[in-house]
Amino acid sequence: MEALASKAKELLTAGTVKVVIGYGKGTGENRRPIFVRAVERAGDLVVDTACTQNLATYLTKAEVRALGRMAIVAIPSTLRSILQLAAEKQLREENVLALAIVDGGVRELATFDAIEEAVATIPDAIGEADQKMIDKLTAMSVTERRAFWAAELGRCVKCYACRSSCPMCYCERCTMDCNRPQWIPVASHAIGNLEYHMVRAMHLAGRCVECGTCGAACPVGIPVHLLTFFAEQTVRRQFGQKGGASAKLDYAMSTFKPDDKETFIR
Amino acid sequence: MSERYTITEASVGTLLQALTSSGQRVLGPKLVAGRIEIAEIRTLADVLQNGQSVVSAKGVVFPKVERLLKYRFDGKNIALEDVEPQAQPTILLGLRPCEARAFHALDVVFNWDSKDKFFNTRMANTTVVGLTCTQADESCFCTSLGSRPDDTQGSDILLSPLKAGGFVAEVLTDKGKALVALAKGILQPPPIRPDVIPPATVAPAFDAKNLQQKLAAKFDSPLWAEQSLRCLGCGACAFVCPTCVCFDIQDEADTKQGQRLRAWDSCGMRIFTLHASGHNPRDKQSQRWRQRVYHKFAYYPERLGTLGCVGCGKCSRACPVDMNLKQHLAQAASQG
Amino acid sequence: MEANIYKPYLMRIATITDEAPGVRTFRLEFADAKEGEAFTFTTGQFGLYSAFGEGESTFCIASSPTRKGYIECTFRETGRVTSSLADKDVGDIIGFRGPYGNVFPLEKWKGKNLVFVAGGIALPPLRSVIWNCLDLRDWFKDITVVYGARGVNDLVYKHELEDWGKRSDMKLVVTVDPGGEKPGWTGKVGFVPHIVEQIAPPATNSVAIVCGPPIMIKLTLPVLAKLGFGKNEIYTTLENRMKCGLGKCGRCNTGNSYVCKDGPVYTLAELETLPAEY
Amino acid sequence: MADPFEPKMTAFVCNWCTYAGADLTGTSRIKYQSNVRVIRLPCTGRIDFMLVMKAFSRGSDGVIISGCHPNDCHYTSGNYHARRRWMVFRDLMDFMGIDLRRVTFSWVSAAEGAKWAELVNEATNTVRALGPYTEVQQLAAAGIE
Repeated sequence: MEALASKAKELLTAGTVKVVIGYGKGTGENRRPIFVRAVERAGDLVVDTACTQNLATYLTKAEVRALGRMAIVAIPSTLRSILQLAAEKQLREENVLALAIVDGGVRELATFDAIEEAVATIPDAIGEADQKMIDKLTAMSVTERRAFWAAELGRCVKCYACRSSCPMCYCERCTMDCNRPQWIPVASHAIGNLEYHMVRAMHLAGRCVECGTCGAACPVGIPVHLLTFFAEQTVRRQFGQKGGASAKLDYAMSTFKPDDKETFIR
Repeated sequence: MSERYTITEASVGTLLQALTSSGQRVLGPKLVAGRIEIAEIRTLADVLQNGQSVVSAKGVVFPKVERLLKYRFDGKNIALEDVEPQAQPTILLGLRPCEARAFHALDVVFNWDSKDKFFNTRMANTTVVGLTCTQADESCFCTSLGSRPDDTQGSDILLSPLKAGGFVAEVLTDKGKALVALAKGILQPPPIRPDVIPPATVAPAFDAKNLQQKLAAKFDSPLWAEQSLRCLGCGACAFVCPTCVCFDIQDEADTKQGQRLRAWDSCGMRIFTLHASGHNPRDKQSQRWRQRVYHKFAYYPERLGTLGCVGCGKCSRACPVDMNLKQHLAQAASQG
Repeated sequence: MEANIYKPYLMRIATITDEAPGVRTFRLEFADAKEGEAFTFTTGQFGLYSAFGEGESTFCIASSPTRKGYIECTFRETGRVTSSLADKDVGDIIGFRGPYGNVFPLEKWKGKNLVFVAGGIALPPLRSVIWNCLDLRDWFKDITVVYGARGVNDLVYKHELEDWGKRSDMKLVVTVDPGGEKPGWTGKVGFVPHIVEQIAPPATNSVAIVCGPPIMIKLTLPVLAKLGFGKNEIYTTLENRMKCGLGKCGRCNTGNSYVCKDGPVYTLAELETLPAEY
Repeated sequence: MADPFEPKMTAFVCNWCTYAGADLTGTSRIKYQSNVRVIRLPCTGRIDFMLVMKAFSRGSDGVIISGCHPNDCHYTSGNYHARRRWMVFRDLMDFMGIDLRRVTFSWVSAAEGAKWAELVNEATNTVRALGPYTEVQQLAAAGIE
């Protein structure tokens, strides 16, 4: 933690960055995103196991970008987000500097290549509980799965916290907000919720960095991250490519191989 | 002077049975899969004495999606069909006093000028049995808004838990009396010196009147941009809120028929005020955050004579980035 | 049984007039004649027009209350509802809720000079009040209308502009932005604020009614102030996004004002007490 | 006695191959089941899973999706893109509880009139045996008070 504070001080003093996006103390034991712009606030930065939110969401926010060059306290998923955002031309190397939290220390990663190298050494398995849940769901009958999601999505109020918290949902105008035609219903009734979450997962297939921030953001506790995890795994399994692995990869869903192998087209 | 009764733990079950068999739905804060939801209360064990539901009970009177109108396409003609809200008689049992007070803030909007029959029908069919809070958390701030954990406002009956088990029931309104009438023989006279569990201690964080005065001069303060820098612009705060009343109206139709629906909406979302032309009167998140604060703490009192907030803290607990309303308001009230 | 405040009147499209590219006027008659007889409104008010299946959209009532038996609305095809409305034919049914909002205080304007300043698609709200004033011509002294649009094609109510131009009891100045003129254009060329400054309508015993795109309003107000119009003598009409029109849905809320209830008509003095969120 | 169940089938087909193929079925006077409503799109690349969802929520019991064989796309690669997308959304729909037995994918060229007839017959028979698909339709009415 001290290492991080002194690193932040160093970067801000030298003017290398204008803001350090990191975690600070929040309500009770919560951690909240903070934006350190003054050297004397560097001590507010906190690093511990409660820092689980992927802060990369802020890297594409106009208000934050307006502050100037950004340093970001990065957990592994944040590093992947940076690469994916870079691959999607949403981020330039000169805009951002990652302060990776590895083995309790801080590593400054100033280039996408350096981040890519670091990411390659980090195991990318999703949490055990999440994998178990996905396995459990895949083992169910389709009727059981339908019932499961109907119950879970029944609580959805379409607050869009999942979308808003996702680092990859940076679109200025989301398809949910387009109404000519109104493709996905606005209201959070059963079909509106199902279609929304299906579209969200589909739009993240091949781009999801599996941070789980969407699921954590859901106020009513719907495991929406399982949908994007599953879509991401589907892409990985079939096309051997995963979101957030490199700043140079093409988006798996906007390309193809003539020999893509499927089993269901007659 | 309100009537008082004692209700023992054992008789709560009998009461629940009496209510259910009279065709009423009993809902209240209940632990469901590790979350507190407003759900059906079947037994005493379901009645949760402490903790706040994630989403408020406002959906009972203002559902997240509700039908306002139906129509059929008939050649060039349209056949309109009026809609009557299907409001099942509902008892909200064990509702927190802050939430009980919230119905007033909804009522002033739905009825300040024209009358909204959808809200009114549902409200008329709802009886609120409040329950004094004996625990609070760091997001609670009812006392900063001139209320307290055992506030009777908004409840038809207020229950206060007794140390020895059971509750003292204070009957406050005609709806409350009607409910008591259903429970004849179940209720007992109150103890002479009721030994209730003391209400929760909630230290005031600011003074609402003072805040309102401060807001008058703070509209252009950089504070709002600073506070909202981490705001994601989602609607979690508004959708869990017991007083947030902003809504959207949406048509859904096929080639034969259609319906007009009302759905919850949030001023924190960018498209809330976005014109079709692309012009947006509140284009920045800081403006939208400021709108949320001002609407509840300045415009509501100025215009409708009541605060648009009850201090329940649900928004703070639901926020994915820990926007703690109490802290932010205290900050606004303490500066300059 | 309480009334459903969200239930619209059914209106039959009686005529459709193409005003400018993407801009149309509907003349609407009540499908139920009895409802039409009971219906009244005052100039300045607006309504929510519905294309069933798509939703509702807010526009002013563009006709004058002195013309009975119908209402008119003029809209530009921009979003989901207006595109659907643009597809409608004569005889089709649309919905209308209203009238909503406050009004232009004509009684207060009695005996005064009136200066109307409008830009582009913002003439429709003023058209209602202009016709209303022309129909009550002896109430007022001089009536001046300054109307500007980007180009000649973008001017709305072209036929009425012709008629107004011929009238001796009013002064009409039509202008188009530089570059928007066409061969044979006899009107002015220049931005609305400049033209207002040029023709300098007298400010004594006068009121100005301004409606147009935000930039036009922003630049016209200082001109009027310079000419001597007081803040209580300048009126405008706001067009915030609305869903209910009833002071409930919260969308048009600006400061402690609901544009749908306290507006859409505001004096400049009133407007200055509100945050600039419109 | 109630009429026996006849499924409503919706087919999303590309303009250049399958639609022409279906045309050939007709001009060749090959008989096939009349349950299918054909919706012609420029290319399979346009076929989004939301079309399938809309079909189901508006009353379809089964959906057929068909276009040009790989390498034959009028727009060179639309069907390759489509295939990739189907490979993902099919799994996702299944994961979210949509009954995939009701969605049939195929390549039918402009010369394969007989294949089209066969495809429609088989898909229709499968769905007829499964019975009406009410689950998504029920969802479409749920959650409104």
